[in-house]
Amino acid sequence: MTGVLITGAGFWSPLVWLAAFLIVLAIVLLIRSTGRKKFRHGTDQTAAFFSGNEAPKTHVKAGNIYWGFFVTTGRYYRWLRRMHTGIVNDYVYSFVLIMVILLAAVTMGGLL
Amino acid sequence: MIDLPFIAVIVLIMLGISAAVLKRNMIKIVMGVSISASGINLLLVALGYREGGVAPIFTNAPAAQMVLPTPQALTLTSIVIDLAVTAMMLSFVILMYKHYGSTDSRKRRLSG
Amino acid sequence: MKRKTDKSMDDGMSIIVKVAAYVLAVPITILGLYIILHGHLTPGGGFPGGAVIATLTVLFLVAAGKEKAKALKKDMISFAGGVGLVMFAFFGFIGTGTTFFYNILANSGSLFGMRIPFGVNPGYMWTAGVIPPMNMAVGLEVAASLSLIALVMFLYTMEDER
Amino acid sequence: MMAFLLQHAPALVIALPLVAAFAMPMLSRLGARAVKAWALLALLATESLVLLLGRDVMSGNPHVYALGATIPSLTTPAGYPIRIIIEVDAMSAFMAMICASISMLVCMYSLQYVRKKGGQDKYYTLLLLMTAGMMGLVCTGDLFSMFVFLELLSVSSGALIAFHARRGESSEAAFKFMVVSSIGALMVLLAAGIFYGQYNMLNLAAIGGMLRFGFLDKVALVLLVAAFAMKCGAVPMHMWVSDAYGEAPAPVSAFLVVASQASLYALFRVCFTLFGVAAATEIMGWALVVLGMLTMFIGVTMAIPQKDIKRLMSYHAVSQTGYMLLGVGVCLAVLGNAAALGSFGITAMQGGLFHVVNHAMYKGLLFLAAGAIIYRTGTRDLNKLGGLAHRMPLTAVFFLIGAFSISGLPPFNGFASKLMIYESVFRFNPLLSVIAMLTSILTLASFMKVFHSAFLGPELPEYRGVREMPPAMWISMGILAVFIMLFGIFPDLVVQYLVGPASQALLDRIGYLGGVL
Repeated sequence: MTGVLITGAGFWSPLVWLAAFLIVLAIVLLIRSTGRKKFRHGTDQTAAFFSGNEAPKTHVKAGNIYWGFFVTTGRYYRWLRRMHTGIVNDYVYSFVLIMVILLAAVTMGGLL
Repeated sequence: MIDLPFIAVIVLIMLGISAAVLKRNMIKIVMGVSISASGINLLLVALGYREGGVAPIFTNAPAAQMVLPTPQALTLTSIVIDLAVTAMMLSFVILMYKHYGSTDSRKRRLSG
Repeated sequence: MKRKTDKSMDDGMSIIVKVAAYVLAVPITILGLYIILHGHLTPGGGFPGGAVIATLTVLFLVAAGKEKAKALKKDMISFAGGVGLVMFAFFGFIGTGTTFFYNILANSGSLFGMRIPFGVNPGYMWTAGVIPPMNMAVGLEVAASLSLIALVMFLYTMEDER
Repeated sequence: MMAFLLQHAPALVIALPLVAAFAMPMLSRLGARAVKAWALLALLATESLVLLLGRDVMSGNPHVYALGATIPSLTTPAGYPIRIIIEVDAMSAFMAMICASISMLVCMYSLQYVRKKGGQDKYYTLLLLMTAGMMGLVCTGDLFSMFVFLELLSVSSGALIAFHARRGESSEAAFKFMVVSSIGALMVLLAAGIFYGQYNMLNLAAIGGMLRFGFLDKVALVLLVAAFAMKCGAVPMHMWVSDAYGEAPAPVSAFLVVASQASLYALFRVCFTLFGVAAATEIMGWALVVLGMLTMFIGVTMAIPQKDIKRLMSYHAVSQTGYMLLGVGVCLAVLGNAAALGSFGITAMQGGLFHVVNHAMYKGLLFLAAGAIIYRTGTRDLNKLGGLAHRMPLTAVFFLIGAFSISGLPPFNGFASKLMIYESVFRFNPLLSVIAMLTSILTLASFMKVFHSAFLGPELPEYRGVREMPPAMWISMGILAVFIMLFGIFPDLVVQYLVGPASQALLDRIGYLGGVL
């Protein structure tokens, strides 16, 4: 059947997905259109709620996003930073290391 | 005695790679890569040797079995490529020296 | 990284070195051309011969100094390299009637197309088909490119010290 | 004429970009316009030749071409293969099509992106040389030519990474790239030497036919696998990737992604065709799977905290390579087991190969979008960006398409290939599948960070004068976006006509050997 990709355990049909997406979209638009009457631009309805104060027009910078994630995974990231030194000697060293590990695996694997 | 070139090959390659791993001076790293390349060129030339064979030069050649000139062709190609690579790396070292004022591989700006 | 100006290199080295370099220029050129032209007969060919000719540029740069080196036109050298490469590719393409890189001139009796008599021979120049022209093209290209590399690196490092 | 072109296409697809690059120093005297027209024309011609060749090869008709022989198919005039032999089977054609298409789009994008005075001819020369190197790497049937083209690729991409040489960082990245890639290429040459010493052959098919798999062959296998895994950026040999992709000009980064895919092709070719079942495939397959898992996870976790937009994307390029290694590694691990191979091995490989083409497209689109941001704002620091969607809505849309695709959201193409990998790998080992899904989630999280910090938010005063990108840039990005959508909506056709033959060709070791011998 066209439009169906067999993916090992199941199948994936983008056309069916698109049809479902469009139906859901239509329902959403239908529901949205019923509420349009009460909506007015430029009033408090469109403003962000900020404890009753004027919402500040700021932008969260990239460095502050996912702050909590980095706090919880701090130890992992310190380990990663130690690994990524940026020194060219370490690059060559890791290449040699992988070569040695693979060689050990392949030759020992033959013996087992 | 036939193994002597191959021992030299292994020594040269190890020497070159250990220079690339251990030396902090970037010019010495380039030298290490060049030494490794020379080791591999030596391997290719050594592989081309056949006992009792004649060098594959047609001019003034005695009427005997000639060796196949493939390893020599490979060596020449590899020398040419090595020259290009060395020239490239040295010009990058020159540029980095101009910007950073040092040829130390640990003085880097890209890391993490 | 600013260094003290070293004016002594601007005009090159002493007159003795200059004269020696100019005298050496002739045998170096001849050796290079010999290696290129006999590439199909003796070990050598386009790359070694071109490299020998490129040492001429290096010799000139060292002997004559920075001011004279500026007279060498980078554009012209790179143009010559391009000519060499296109010539090489052309000799590859003319065989395409049969296969790419087919040696169309060999044993044809025309230019470089002499048949080689079997056995011990003193080395016949007009043999080997498209290989000698390809050697010449490669020789031109390598001489030009290596000269360009040496020239650019020389000028760049000299600039650095100003 | 058509038949003539088709017959000589395997040699011409390599020779055409090479000759175009050779002629560039002469053409540069005619000015920048001539240089650009010539480069685009050469790449268009290459692309059409590759498509012509690919259509023929995909219909089950592999091409073998011996350079300099009296007839192109005369590979063994004396009973053993001599001369440089180019062998294009469906896998090679698949990769060649990806390389040619992306190179053409990158060239089109560069027409307006690259503004450096006096460097135009050099830029396009190097771009053409890179294309030639890639074409040679994926089409050759000879271990030594593989080394030569790998070095051609490394040298030209090294020069392109350092194209903006007035920044010290780009020279540094190029230096690191050159050191590691030349050592990797030397290991390939060493392996070629080991094979030549044992079998007196350099042809892949001939070596594959005579393979005894003694100790030296194992050493050669390890050298080749380590070198090509390093060139495609497998963790822990991936550090050069973030430097090189991050510092190169944006179109070059998009092209370097394809260069890594070409190395990946070489890795697969070595594992499946050169060694096949004879090798310790279970161990090698597990090695690839473990490398793939590490690559996936460490790549994506390193990407999240990055503040440089291109460095972030280059860590994602590392992470996505892990999916391909995983899919194909699973297939390699079950290669000796016919039942497992039939039930999920082939699907895993198809997923991996499908991901190759998808990755080349969406990663290209993302890098080009990053290039558009850098082109207009002049900064690549995410902390300084913000509110660009007000001024560059088209870039924002293209970026979102790429971001959704790389995170595997339906109905984009990344979802189809990732689904194939998840479901087939789940039957091999469920844990691997779970980690792969986690990686996808983290990818989405990190791209939402980029989208939020670069495009959303109030308009910043310093970017008030920013305009939408020029036409050549959005046309090339638009083509990529359209193909991403099409591949997402019709994944079954892609798998049937492109990926399926390629995976069949990779598994059909006897067919590859028989093409030459």
